[in-house]
Amino acid sequence: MSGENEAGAVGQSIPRLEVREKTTGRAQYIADMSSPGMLHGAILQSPYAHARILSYDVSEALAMPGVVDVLTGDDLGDGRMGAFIKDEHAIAKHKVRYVGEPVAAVAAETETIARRAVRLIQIEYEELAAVLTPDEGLANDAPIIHEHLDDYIKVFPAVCGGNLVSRTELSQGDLDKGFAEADFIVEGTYETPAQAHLAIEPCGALAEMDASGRVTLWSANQSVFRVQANVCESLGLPMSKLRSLTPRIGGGFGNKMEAHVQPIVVALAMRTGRPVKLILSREEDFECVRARHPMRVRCKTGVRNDGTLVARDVEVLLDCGAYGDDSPGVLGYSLLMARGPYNIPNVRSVGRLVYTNKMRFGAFRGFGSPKVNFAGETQIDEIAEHLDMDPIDLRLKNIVATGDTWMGGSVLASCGLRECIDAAREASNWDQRDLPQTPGKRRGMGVACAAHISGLLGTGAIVRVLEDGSVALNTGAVDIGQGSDTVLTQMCAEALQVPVDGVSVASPDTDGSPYNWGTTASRVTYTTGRAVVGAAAEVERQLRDHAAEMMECSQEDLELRPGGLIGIKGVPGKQVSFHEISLRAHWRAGGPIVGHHTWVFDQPTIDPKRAVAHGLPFPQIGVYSFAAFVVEVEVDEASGKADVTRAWMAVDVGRAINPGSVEGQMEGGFVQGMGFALTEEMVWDDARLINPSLLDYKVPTTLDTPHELHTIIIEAAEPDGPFGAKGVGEIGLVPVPAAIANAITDACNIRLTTLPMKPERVLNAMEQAAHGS
Amino acid sequence: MTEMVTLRVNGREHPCRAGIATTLLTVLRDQCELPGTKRGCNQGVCGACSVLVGGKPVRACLTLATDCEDREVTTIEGVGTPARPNAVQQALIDTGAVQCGFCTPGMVIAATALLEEHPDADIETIRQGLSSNLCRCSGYRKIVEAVSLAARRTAS
Amino acid sequence: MMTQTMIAPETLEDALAAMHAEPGSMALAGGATLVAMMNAGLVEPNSLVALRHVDTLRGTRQLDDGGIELGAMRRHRETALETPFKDGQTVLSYAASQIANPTVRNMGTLGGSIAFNDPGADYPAALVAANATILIVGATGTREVSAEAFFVDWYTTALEAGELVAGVRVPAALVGSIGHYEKLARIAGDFAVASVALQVTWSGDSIAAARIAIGGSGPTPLHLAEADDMLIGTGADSDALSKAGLLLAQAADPVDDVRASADYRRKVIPRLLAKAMREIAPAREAA
Amino acid sequence: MKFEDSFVVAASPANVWRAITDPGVIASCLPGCEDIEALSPTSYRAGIRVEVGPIKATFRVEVELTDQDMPNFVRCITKGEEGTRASMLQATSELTLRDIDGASTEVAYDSDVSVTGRLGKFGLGVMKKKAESLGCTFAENFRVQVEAA
Repeated sequence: MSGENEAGAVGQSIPRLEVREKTTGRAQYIADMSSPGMLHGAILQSPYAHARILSYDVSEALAMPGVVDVLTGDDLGDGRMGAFIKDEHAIAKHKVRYVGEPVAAVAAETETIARRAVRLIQIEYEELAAVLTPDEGLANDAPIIHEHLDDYIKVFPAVCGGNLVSRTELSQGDLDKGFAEADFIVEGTYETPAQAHLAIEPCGALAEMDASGRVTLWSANQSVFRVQANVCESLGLPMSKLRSLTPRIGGGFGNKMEAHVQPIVVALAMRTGRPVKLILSREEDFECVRARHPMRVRCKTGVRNDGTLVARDVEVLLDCGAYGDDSPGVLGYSLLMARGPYNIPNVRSVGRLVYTNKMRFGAFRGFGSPKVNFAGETQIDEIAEHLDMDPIDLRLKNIVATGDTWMGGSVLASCGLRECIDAAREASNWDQRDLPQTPGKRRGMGVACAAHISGLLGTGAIVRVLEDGSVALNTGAVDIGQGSDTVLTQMCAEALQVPVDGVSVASPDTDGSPYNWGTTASRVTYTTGRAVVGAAAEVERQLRDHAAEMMECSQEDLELRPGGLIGIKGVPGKQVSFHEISLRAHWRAGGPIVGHHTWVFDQPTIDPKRAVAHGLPFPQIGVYSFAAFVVEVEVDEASGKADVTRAWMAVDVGRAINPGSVEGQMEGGFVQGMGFALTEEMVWDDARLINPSLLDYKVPTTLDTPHELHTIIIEAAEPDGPFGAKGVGEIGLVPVPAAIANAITDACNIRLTTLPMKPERVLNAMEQAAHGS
Repeated sequence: MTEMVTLRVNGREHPCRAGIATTLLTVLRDQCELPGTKRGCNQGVCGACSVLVGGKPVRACLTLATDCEDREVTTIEGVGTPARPNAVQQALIDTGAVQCGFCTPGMVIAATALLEEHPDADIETIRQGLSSNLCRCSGYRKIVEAVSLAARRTAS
Repeated sequence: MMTQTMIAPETLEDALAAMHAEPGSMALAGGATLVAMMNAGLVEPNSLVALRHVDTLRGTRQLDDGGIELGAMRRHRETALETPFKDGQTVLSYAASQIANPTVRNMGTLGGSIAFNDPGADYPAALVAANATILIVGATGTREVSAEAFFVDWYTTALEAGELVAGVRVPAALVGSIGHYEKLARIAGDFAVASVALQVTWSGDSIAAARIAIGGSGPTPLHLAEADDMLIGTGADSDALSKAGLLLAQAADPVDDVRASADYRRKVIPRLLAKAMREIAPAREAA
Repeated sequence: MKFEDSFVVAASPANVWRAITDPGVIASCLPGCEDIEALSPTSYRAGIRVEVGPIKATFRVEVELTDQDMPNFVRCITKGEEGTRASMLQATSELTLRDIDGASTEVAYDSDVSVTGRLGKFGLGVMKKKAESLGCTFAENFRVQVEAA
């Protein structure tokens, strides 16, 4: 099929649709937008971690020439937003809960004036004792960060109280029996730090109100629909009064999924009646958007002497920060992934999420999984070492396969993990490895496996045939740079056998696009792809109806032909074009051709016959992609600095709709995971984040990144997936810290349990090992 | 206090207002209507604001507008157009090395300057040359390969 | 604040006059450091004196005694690549080639960089190892200060108000001596966690002369003649190296910050010194 | 930022106490202290100039003595800002005086300082070093002044 199709159909590495505008600087991002009469916004951030707001004095700021409006919590109603727990106002109200929290905002004629004016706002605070760690938050006498937590609306059966936001537990089998059957047990405690998303584009928004009082909002986001929901909830606005749109997005990774400054910008636009744009500085973006959760994982695994894993007990403690955001989901997901891709019969994973007076933590590529993966996958290596077994052989002995169940009981309809492991093993020459040895350096190789979901929540697609026979696709899925516009267009083109440039893709718009929960959770290819395929099928049905009438034949005699044609089987010259059909539909019979398909992922996470769940925030989530990574590192003996020199990433994506984009996701995920593993950490001095800048927070450059990044695509087709596809957005990051840690162990005979594995930690461990022996 | 300065950008004269602390980046974006040059960090680290001044790459965020009066400034808008991309841009288009695109203008400027100086740049030279520019999406490999392709194409 | 101006004089005299006329004015060289600090709101100069047109700050002069005089406006890139350096003077080009990244090296200047004395910067230790002197000009004339005396405290130099760095004089290094700059940073282009700058002269199998300076480990580059002496006459064996390294580590006064803890910085000083010696072994064999 | 240090003054606890609660003495010993004014017996207002190379700031602070146990212990809270709230400073400090032999006194101080705003973004490590050196200079000035009295 693909052989005779136009270039660009499914399976082809076509360039991004918007690549020309991006390479030539013409792509428009939120900071590049403007509107006539536009004001500029700026925020004032809280200097306190936890304080009651006693009073505001905005007179001096308002008196400054060029200042049009000052917004504080007093100007807002009681509306609160939150993905799982509605605990957050558009701007701090009554209390501030972290250093850097927006506590007031100004709209002024220029950005410079706005930024000067916020400093003239006087706020009287009563400082309260702060909670800086989850352990402190759980203490009996801890200050309470949200006094009204019990009254907040929650969208899941939250087990909460005090500073405990959520306690979630999953279990299957009999844990005690499992550990009793084990010949030995390994256990450890693992700590991972906050990581900044650091999309190179800082967050921002532009809103304007029309004469009828309706607001149009453009913003850096991962879901125009989540933006609409958050703004309307926090400002008490009917959703019909807000239209949410997106310009090009300069990267997301999770931080643009829920709201950042959009509610503030909408409030300023509504109060002033003028367009308002607010772009955060890099430092503000660091301090008040969101970041990856600091997490502590206790992991205990029971094993038989033949290498069979029989029991695992995992306990996680997650720092929520000041607001719930996506955190209950992150907690639940980390527990769902805690067993790893292994058939361990007796498992319990339990976690607690605790409010602290730090910035809110939220969704970040991997969604909790990279941390439990780091614990679980380094522990597998520890077990292999104990058994004197090859770590890959140990994994192969225990991995899941097609037809097996995931933790909780959902059945794996496709699983290419074994193929991934075999491919990575072969490509890296794992079994005959002969690593180059450089004086002063130690080399090692490590492996880690991972899985990640592709399916959850609701999605739709609308496909229309325009008068000239070209096709218009509208899904509401925001392309944040990962390439979904291109991939969805390829699917649509393939389904209708038209060239890619015969399909236009609409920019998401809450006025005109079908609902899409968001570009997150590696879900767009799978969930939105299914909607596209469904909508295209509906269009094809309508086209066939017309064609049958036009050519006076029966439906069964018709076939879709490449290039936008429907012909009669076996009769080469006998065909009608989409153009002819569409003209007929528009002007004479049947009406314009519009196909749509919406659906919600409805496969239960938990099979009650197999597992028990308490406090789980998502009842329906699943469809797994798999990966096996082999990484080579080189550790400098003088400093303890570890560098990745080569990596092989085998990934089962079901079907690679655009193999080049799959590679892009894997390579980008790898390097972001490498940063998390080796250099990146947000550091607080008491309550204050001390490295909110690119001078102090370091992400890898070209010179810190290996050029030898090999992606190996495995295609274990998912029966329900669009053309067999599954998601690939996050899995490239998930196993990286564990694979690097295992390689460092191989190189230096040390085992690190805390990220990042910075030179200081590596060197200290090397010294300890040297003294110990 | 602001004063009038005339900047020569992409071959055109732009009369602009600039204060002592006004950077070239701000003037390009806000007054010259050239938003292709991006603000990522305003500290000279990320490289998204790279432009050519006198043919050499610099950080527009660390360059004061008033210090550019007699210098030729070239921005991303000046090195190629969607219809006529330069060799680096064409290679990025062809190899799928672009993801979110926010770092891309700076990356194109850095790579264009690099190839100007080292037309036969090998992978290592390119990695060195592009270490000025952060990309959070790609993992760099495809960008480095694209620039290498541009070098090979230019050579042949 | 209302008199903010930028002046771009063409002669050093005019530049100094402008600095003198407007107290609180600052000299603008490449901008890599100063503008970053202005953007962060850390410095707010009343006026700026741009030095770009002052040709006399640009030149490089070979001195009769084998020394080199480098103009303050020399870009890092030039120092890294267009090397007029001989023997151990190359410590400067090694250091320059590791400052930030190619674009910033294309902007930043020697004078601008050292005028700030950032403890993580690369030039200070290299200049001390090269036994360089800093040429300072002011209203009352020119003075020459040794690099060791020039770097005074955290972000503080011997520059008085109204004075400028005119250039740097690098004395001839001993014939056959080797220069090297060993930098440890979290990622490429970051400020140093710690660095070792050195000039070493071998005589057969033993060290005839050595000059070591440690960067990133205190308010100013750390140089101890005693540590240099510990290497002289030895074959740079691990014993001698670790003794000298430990002495330097004990004398270091590094910060505890996001780049590394003070303990770690002290710990790696002897290790970086040993590594630096190992790195120059091939050059030594070639010499 | 937390600081802890101690120094010994060759004077009785009572004399040290008198000096350490005298705004005039504090002002003359504290580097950069430009002026000081007593607002009440337990509160002062002061201007303090801090310089780290080219980075210059003048903080207007108010110091309030919240706990006193003459001549053993004093706790004070310092709050202030510089340049129209470009940076904000807050500190809680405790001084403990310990009689060594009647003629000399050990002064131990323990301070928790937080700076937000523009100076908060400046390297914490160097700021801490600078504050430590200010502490040492203060201690030395204070010792000299009290011992001379």
